[in-house]
Amino acid sequence: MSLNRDQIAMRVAQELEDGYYVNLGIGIPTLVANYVPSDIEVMLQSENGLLGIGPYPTEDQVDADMINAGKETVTAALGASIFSSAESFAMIRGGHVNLTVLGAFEVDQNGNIASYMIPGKLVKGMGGAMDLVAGADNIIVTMTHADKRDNSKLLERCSLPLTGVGCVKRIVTDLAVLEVKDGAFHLLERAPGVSVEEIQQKTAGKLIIPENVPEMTFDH
Amino acid sequence: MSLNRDQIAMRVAQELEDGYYVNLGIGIPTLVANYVPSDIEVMLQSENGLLGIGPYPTEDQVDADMINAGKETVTAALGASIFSSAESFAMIRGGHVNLTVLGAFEVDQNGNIASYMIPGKLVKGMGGAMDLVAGADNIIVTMTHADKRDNSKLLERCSLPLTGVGCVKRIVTDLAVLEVKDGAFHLLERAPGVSVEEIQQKTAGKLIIPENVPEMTFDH
Amino acid sequence: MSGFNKVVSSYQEAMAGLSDDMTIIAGGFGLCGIPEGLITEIKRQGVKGLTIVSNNCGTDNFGLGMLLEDKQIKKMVSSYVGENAEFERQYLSGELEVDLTPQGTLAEKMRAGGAGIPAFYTATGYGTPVAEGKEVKQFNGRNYILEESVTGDFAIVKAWKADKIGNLVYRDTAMNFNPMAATAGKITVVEVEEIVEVGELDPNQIHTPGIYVNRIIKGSFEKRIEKITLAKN
Amino acid sequence: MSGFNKVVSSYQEAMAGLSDDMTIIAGGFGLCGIPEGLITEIKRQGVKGLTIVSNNCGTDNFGLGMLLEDKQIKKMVSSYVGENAEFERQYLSGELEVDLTPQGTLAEKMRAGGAGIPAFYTATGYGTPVAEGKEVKQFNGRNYILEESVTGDFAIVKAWKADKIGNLVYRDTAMNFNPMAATAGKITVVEVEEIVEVGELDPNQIHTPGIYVNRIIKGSFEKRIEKITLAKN
Repeated sequence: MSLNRDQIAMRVAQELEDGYYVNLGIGIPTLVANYVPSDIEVMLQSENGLLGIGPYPTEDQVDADMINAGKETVTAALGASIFSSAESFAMIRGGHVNLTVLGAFEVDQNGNIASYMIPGKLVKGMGGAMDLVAGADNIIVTMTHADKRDNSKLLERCSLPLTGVGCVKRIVTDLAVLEVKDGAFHLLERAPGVSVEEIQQKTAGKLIIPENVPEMTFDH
Repeated sequence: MSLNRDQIAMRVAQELEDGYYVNLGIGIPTLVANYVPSDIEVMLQSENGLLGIGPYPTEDQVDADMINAGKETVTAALGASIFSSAESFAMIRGGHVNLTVLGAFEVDQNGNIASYMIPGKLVKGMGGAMDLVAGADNIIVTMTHADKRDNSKLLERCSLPLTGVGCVKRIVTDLAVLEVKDGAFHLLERAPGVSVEEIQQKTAGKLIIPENVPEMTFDH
Repeated sequence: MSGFNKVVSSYQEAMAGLSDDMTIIAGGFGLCGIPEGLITEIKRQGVKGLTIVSNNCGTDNFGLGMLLEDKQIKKMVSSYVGENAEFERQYLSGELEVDLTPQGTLAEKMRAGGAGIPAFYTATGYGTPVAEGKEVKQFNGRNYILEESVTGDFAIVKAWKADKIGNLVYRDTAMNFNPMAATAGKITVVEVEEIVEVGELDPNQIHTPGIYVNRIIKGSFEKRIEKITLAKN
Repeated sequence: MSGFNKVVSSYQEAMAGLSDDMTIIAGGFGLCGIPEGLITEIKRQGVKGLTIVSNNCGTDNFGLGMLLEDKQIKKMVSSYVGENAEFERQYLSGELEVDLTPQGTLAEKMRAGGAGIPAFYTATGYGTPVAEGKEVKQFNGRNYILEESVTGDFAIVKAWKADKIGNLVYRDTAMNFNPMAATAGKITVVEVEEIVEVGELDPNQIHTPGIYVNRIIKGSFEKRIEKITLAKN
């Protein structure tokens, strides 16, 4: 069975380490914050200038001056710091954020990612995504393995305009966890009940399948 | 009679305008702060990260954490701000300082300045001088017109390693006020009692002398 | 400090000198930390052909989005054009020129503009449409593209507090692009919630030193919120 | 916040991992705002062949100058080598390599190093000995030189206060190069006057966010003054 959005987020959360500074993109990545293992702590970076995103505010706490990069009202966590956009992207571009999780339209076997534009259809801009993928050593892409018409999103070569080149190292989809290296997708884990054959069938790029592909495990 | 150091500073102070942000170098330029006309206000920038240099401290006020670029203990003026060296030179390089006054070993008729190094003799480094001369639109150089052996410091071409290229627009020496433009020194004023002949004799670079060269006037 | 008193009393005075075809650098992220009154004044003046450098272009009827209605904007330099149907329409129809710029590159272009750095290298955008026509250079085996800085005829900035000589303090994430915008205008105009006396702000805690600021006006802010999200009980 | 608690209890732990031939980025301007105890620890460890990036090299018997005595430094990247006879002697005799770098360029090289910008253009130094061997490019008719950023194996920083997760506040002009140095080390070690609990520092008033900091140690500072100048009565 393919994972739902929360389950993808739960699996990504297993990649977190105690003391990590993490930037979570909009959509599934945002859900990762709900599944941080209880024995570790992470600090969330918001590229509009906040390190240490707290919970959503109560009605009393709502403050137009305190938003996240998705323009949602938030609070500041204990130990937070607030700074300019230039400082925020100095952090990001300089590789100081330990992990970036973001969505994508397509990823290819060379680690290229397309996530910001579908020409003639969706042209909203890249926001901070290009800086995030260029700056992070450690990027996890979350997305469904294939689109609604079963077209693979894990390609030999991205067809859409790129957000970044050779930067994606790890992908968590509704079907599998994969590593991207040496020009191929390497299958690491499969979703519970999902067959290697289904993953192979929905992966258009080069897929390396080891002898044993364990099922993902969830503590929650 | 040639001007003394304080008189040079007094003449430079006449170039100040109300609301100017000013960077004063070490030596004669520092003295300019003592002669700010009483009807105007200026703020002094210190390149180690202080905008709004106040007076020297009383003994009680001495604080190792509060120094100027000459490493002297100072105080902060009312309305001062304190910032990093990167921010300080963003101000300087970005042309936000209205006037920079600094000393020099040599200046030439093309506005080049040599002020930081005498090879084999004096090699202390340029500190912030190269940034200051490159960043300012408005630079006044103060120096004696000639050295102790009467060798001119206003040259056709600087002989020492340069601090900056084509940046000096105005010079106040112990003998004269000069403007540098179109590849020549233009004599604007002479020190009281100093003859045009003496200035000509002590100026090695091309000197343009107008028909009438007024004497400097001092209100003080 | 007469020569340093930068407080003006009308929006007209605050934006005096603005004319057609000028470039304006604007602070703000979405509707957060935007100089609401200065934008309204630009609309009132009706100048046309503006180039606006701002992360977003407001929403359909608020913030910079208001300037789209009367087609005052010729070109936007932005990282994100969502939340604004008229923006997308004018962009897709070709009426509005848009230079899509990565958010971090945009922030750095403003900072560099204010800091006298004409260009810098960044890995952001290498190999993407953003890199088209730009110089590429390798450092330590990695490819970077050359990005040029940006400055404006005006910068419009929103701060929390200013003293009368232009020292600024921002509040929370309303800081965003404002500090860089403040450095990048030939004329920098700041709209604030409160003007305090000189000496009231701690010199160690000033976000933008007054040297960057030319005019200050006290505004009254609506502070519209784009997405109110609340804690679940 | 166990994973974020960066406080260490000994100087040995603070500088663990330092070895010969490493590059160290150091905060401080003259003797103002220098990490006194960290420098003493480097002297104690006796590592050699160091490259030190710092505006100055202390004085003859204080600050980084102490590392010159035992010839621990191979190369200095500095803007000013005065106030230090041994520094000048080693430099002029060729024992010590010195890369004289304009002060603003040095600050910007550190900032760029921390910010992932490998190089930037500046007018500073164009046409001077500093420009030798560097690329020149024109922007708007003016010549600029390309300067590369700098990073270190270690950064040593002096701050006033830190909370336990590394958020830093500096005091007065002891800030100077420290904020940029803090961003430019693979391992950034900060020596402070006071360590406070998480939450005691105002998020809006933090000069260096904790993300840049790896280790914090509480020091005791002599704070030697180079030139005591007093008001005339």
